[in-house]
Amino acid sequence: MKLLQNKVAELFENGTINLMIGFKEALTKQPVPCFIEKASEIEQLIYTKDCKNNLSVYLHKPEVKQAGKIGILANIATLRALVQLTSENQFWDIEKTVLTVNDKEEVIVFSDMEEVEAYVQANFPEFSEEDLKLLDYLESLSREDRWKYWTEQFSACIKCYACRAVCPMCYCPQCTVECNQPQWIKTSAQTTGNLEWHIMRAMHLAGRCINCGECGRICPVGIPVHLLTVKMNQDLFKEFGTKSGFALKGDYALNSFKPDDKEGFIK
Amino acid sequence: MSEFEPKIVAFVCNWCTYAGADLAGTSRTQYASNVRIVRFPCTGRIDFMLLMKAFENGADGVIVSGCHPNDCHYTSGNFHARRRWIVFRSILDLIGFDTDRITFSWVSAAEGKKWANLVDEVTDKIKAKGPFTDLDKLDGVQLKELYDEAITK
Amino acid sequence: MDKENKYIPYRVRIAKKTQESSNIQTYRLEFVDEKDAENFSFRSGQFCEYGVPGEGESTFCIASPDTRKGYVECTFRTTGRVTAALANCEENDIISLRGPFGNAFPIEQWYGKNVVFVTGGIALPPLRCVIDTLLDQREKFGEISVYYGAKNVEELTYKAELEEWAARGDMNLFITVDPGGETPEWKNFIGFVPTILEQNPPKSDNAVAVIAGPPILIKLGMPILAKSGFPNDQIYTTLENRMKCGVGKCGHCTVGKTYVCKDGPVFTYEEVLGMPLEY
Amino acid sequence: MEIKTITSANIPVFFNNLVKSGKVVVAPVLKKSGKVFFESVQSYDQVSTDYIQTAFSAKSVVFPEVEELFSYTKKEDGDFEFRNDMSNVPETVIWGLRPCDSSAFNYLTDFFLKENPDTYFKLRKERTTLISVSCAKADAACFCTSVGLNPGNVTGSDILLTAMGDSYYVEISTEKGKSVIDTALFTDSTEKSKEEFLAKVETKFSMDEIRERIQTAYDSAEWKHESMGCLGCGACAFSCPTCTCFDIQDEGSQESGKRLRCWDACGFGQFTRHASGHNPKSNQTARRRQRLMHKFKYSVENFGIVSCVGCGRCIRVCPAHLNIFENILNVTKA
Repeated sequence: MKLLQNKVAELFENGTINLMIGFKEALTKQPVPCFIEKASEIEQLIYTKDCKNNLSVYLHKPEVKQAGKIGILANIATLRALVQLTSENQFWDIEKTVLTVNDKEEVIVFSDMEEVEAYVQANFPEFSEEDLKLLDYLESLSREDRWKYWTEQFSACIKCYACRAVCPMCYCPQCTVECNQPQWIKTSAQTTGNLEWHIMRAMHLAGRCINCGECGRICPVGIPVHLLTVKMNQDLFKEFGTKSGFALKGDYALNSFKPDDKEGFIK
Repeated sequence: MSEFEPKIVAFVCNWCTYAGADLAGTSRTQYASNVRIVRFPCTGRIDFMLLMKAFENGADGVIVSGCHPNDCHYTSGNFHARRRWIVFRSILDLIGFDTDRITFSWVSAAEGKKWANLVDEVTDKIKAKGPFTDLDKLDGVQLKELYDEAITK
Repeated sequence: MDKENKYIPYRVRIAKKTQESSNIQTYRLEFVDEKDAENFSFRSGQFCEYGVPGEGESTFCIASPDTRKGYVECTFRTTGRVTAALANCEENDIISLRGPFGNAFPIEQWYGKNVVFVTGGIALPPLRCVIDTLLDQREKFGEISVYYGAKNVEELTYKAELEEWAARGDMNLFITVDPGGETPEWKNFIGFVPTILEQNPPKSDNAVAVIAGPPILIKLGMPILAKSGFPNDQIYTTLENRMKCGVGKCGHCTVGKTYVCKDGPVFTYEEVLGMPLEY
Repeated sequence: MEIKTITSANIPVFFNNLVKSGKVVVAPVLKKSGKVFFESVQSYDQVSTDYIQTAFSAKSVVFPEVEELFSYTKKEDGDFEFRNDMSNVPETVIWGLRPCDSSAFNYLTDFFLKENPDTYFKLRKERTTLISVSCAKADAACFCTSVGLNPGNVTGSDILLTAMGDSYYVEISTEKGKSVIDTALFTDSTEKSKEEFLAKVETKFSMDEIRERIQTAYDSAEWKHESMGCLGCGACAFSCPTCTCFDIQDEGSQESGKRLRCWDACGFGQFTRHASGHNPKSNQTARRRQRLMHKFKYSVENFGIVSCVGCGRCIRVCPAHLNIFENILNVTKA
């Protein structure tokens, strides 16, 4: 911890950053995001295996952008998000310094995004086993039971849009759900609209979702919404060999095609 | 009571399938009248939300059709569309939506006969399945219940 | 409003549709149910929720004076889903109306005084209601001055009425368009409303000022009026935040602890100064 | 106030009798996700007893997520017919809400009924009976004692139950409470104090300290830092027992459909946006400030009540774990 704090202190001193986004301890054992604007606050900075939040989402926030030079303490999901977002040209207006702590508890300060890319490719995360187990289970059900499972899940959705808020890939200034001419998605928190909302969100994340699972983890009613995108990521890799958040350059899966893409359902 | 007549919405591209349907018409090919055709510039323009809206507004089945691969008027619209449908279909499948109610097809401007057969086939299939009611009973529950049984340890 | 359930609207028929400009229209609305017409009364400055069932509701001030009974007029610019649906309506169509909501201008307190109106763009309608109320009892007031501006000549609302007012000869009119918005035939002022107001300051003795407009005009205009000698409690404005319910419940229109819909929309500059800058 | 006792063994009997009487009984139920939700239940077996706080409050019983204001049909002559039928709103008992939640109902009642009484809320509230259960446990997010409440306060409840070993201490505050009591099961109370059976909730701050400083807190420079983590979702507002903001939306066609009142949250960027595009609360800092100032200052000015009840839900549910009491302490720092 001391190592990390010293490193960040150094970055503050030599003027590389004037805002550090990291983690601090909180009421529960789950560390929470913290924002360090003064060197005197560095003491609260920690990094553990339980640091789950994908902090890259904050790089879209105007209040954060104002700081100009931003340091970000990234877990692997965050790094992946940073790679994907860079490939989508999202960081043209900020200067950022990326830090991570590796398995050996060494602090790494990346000098550019290429280094991040190399690190991500060397440490590319697998799908979580828990998610895969649940997906397998769902796929073993009959279609009617799957429909029942998901519609009951979505009936609990209250449309708080926390899934959208925590998603680093959901950076559109105006979301489809806010368009009302036409009203694509019903605004009331009722099942049909909820279902459409989650399908729409998954589709708009196709090939872009970096699989951090934040949407499912923070859902206040506990809907495993991330399963939709996990499944999609699996499919995209299987069908087209693409991985999101893997390379700085390259098209995303739905923005590109191969003339010999295979499918078995078009007559 | 009269036989169930399904409502089928067809989203078709302007250059191939629409022309194909036109050909079916001009050559006086008889086919089921259950289909409502919506013409788009290209299959690449057919957003998945349009399909959702069609079902929400009472469609019993949907046909999506456009140019054969390599025939797209805009060179690659149908290739993009194809990838989109692959992903979309798989998500719908995971959710348990009845994907049999959506039929994807390539129908060229010369394939009036294929179009007529396609519509007949889909109409028969949807007739056999009956009206689409999956979305009807979803709304209006006040205190929500989570479905438990599925998440097993 | 006397209805117990404030969410059930009245049904009103569009008796007359006037196209003020390409995207601004004025509707004269008459109640379908005669009982509603009898029960409905309002005062100048109040607003209503106008709606097309299936599309939603929109908030506009009542644009006709409370001295003219039997109908309600509203003027609105087409901007979103609801206003587009309203604009698509034709004469004799029926729409929904809830209201009136909010407080009103204390016009009785202005008897014998000079009244200055400062407004811009689509904010003339809420003041037109007050101006017409005054004109209907012209003898009770001193000088009436109107400073009104819009982006361009096309966007000036109530063009016919502006001409009528000019022809009356008992009003001072300062009509302006933003620089670049004039046409070759334009004879009036060119410049932003606050500039015109500063260059032609109104006399502030025995006078009240009423200002309405986009938030920026209110924010710039009120200090100018105060500087020209109007006491803070003699400068009135009508705020309009986003609103949904109209009865101080939905929370959209709050400015600090104040609900614009039920505590306003009419405020004095003094009251506005006590509020956070959230309008 | 009437005080009685009931044996723990008789609690399920009392509960099941409520169900049998034809009332809808809403009680906390543990879900597989590990969260506890209020839900309509049929028997006491389904009710969770071991929870600190439910994930969501019970406000949806009187102020549902989606309330149908009326339905409309366009007739052939172009005229509309508006229909609003509330007759099927059932008599409901909310069981097991915490004392903080029941006092939230007090605020809701003031808010909805004092000025421009709300027809829908009024009817639902009239048909709702609150049977609260005192807290025996608390966690680090609980702070009811800081806002002038405590784990055993009776405010708002029709009946408050406090578990005392093998019996329950029963405080009946209202006629409505009396009317659901099944006299055979209840005996007059022995004079024990319930205090020792209540959870100890740490006081994070005292309202007395804050009351004065909150007056000028609007201008505090800390707001920006304190709301830096806020991502602008509606989780806090939707889980809050006293948040009342809503949106009105039409669903259906222009021919027929419904006008609905749906929960809305002041944290959403679109919440205050004008049609012109101008947004009076244009950033998350302003929106977060509105939420907190409303709870601790504006509602005191408008209704004389601090509208935060210290249930701690917003802290538990926040994706960024923003902590409301830390925030409020920091912005009122001297």
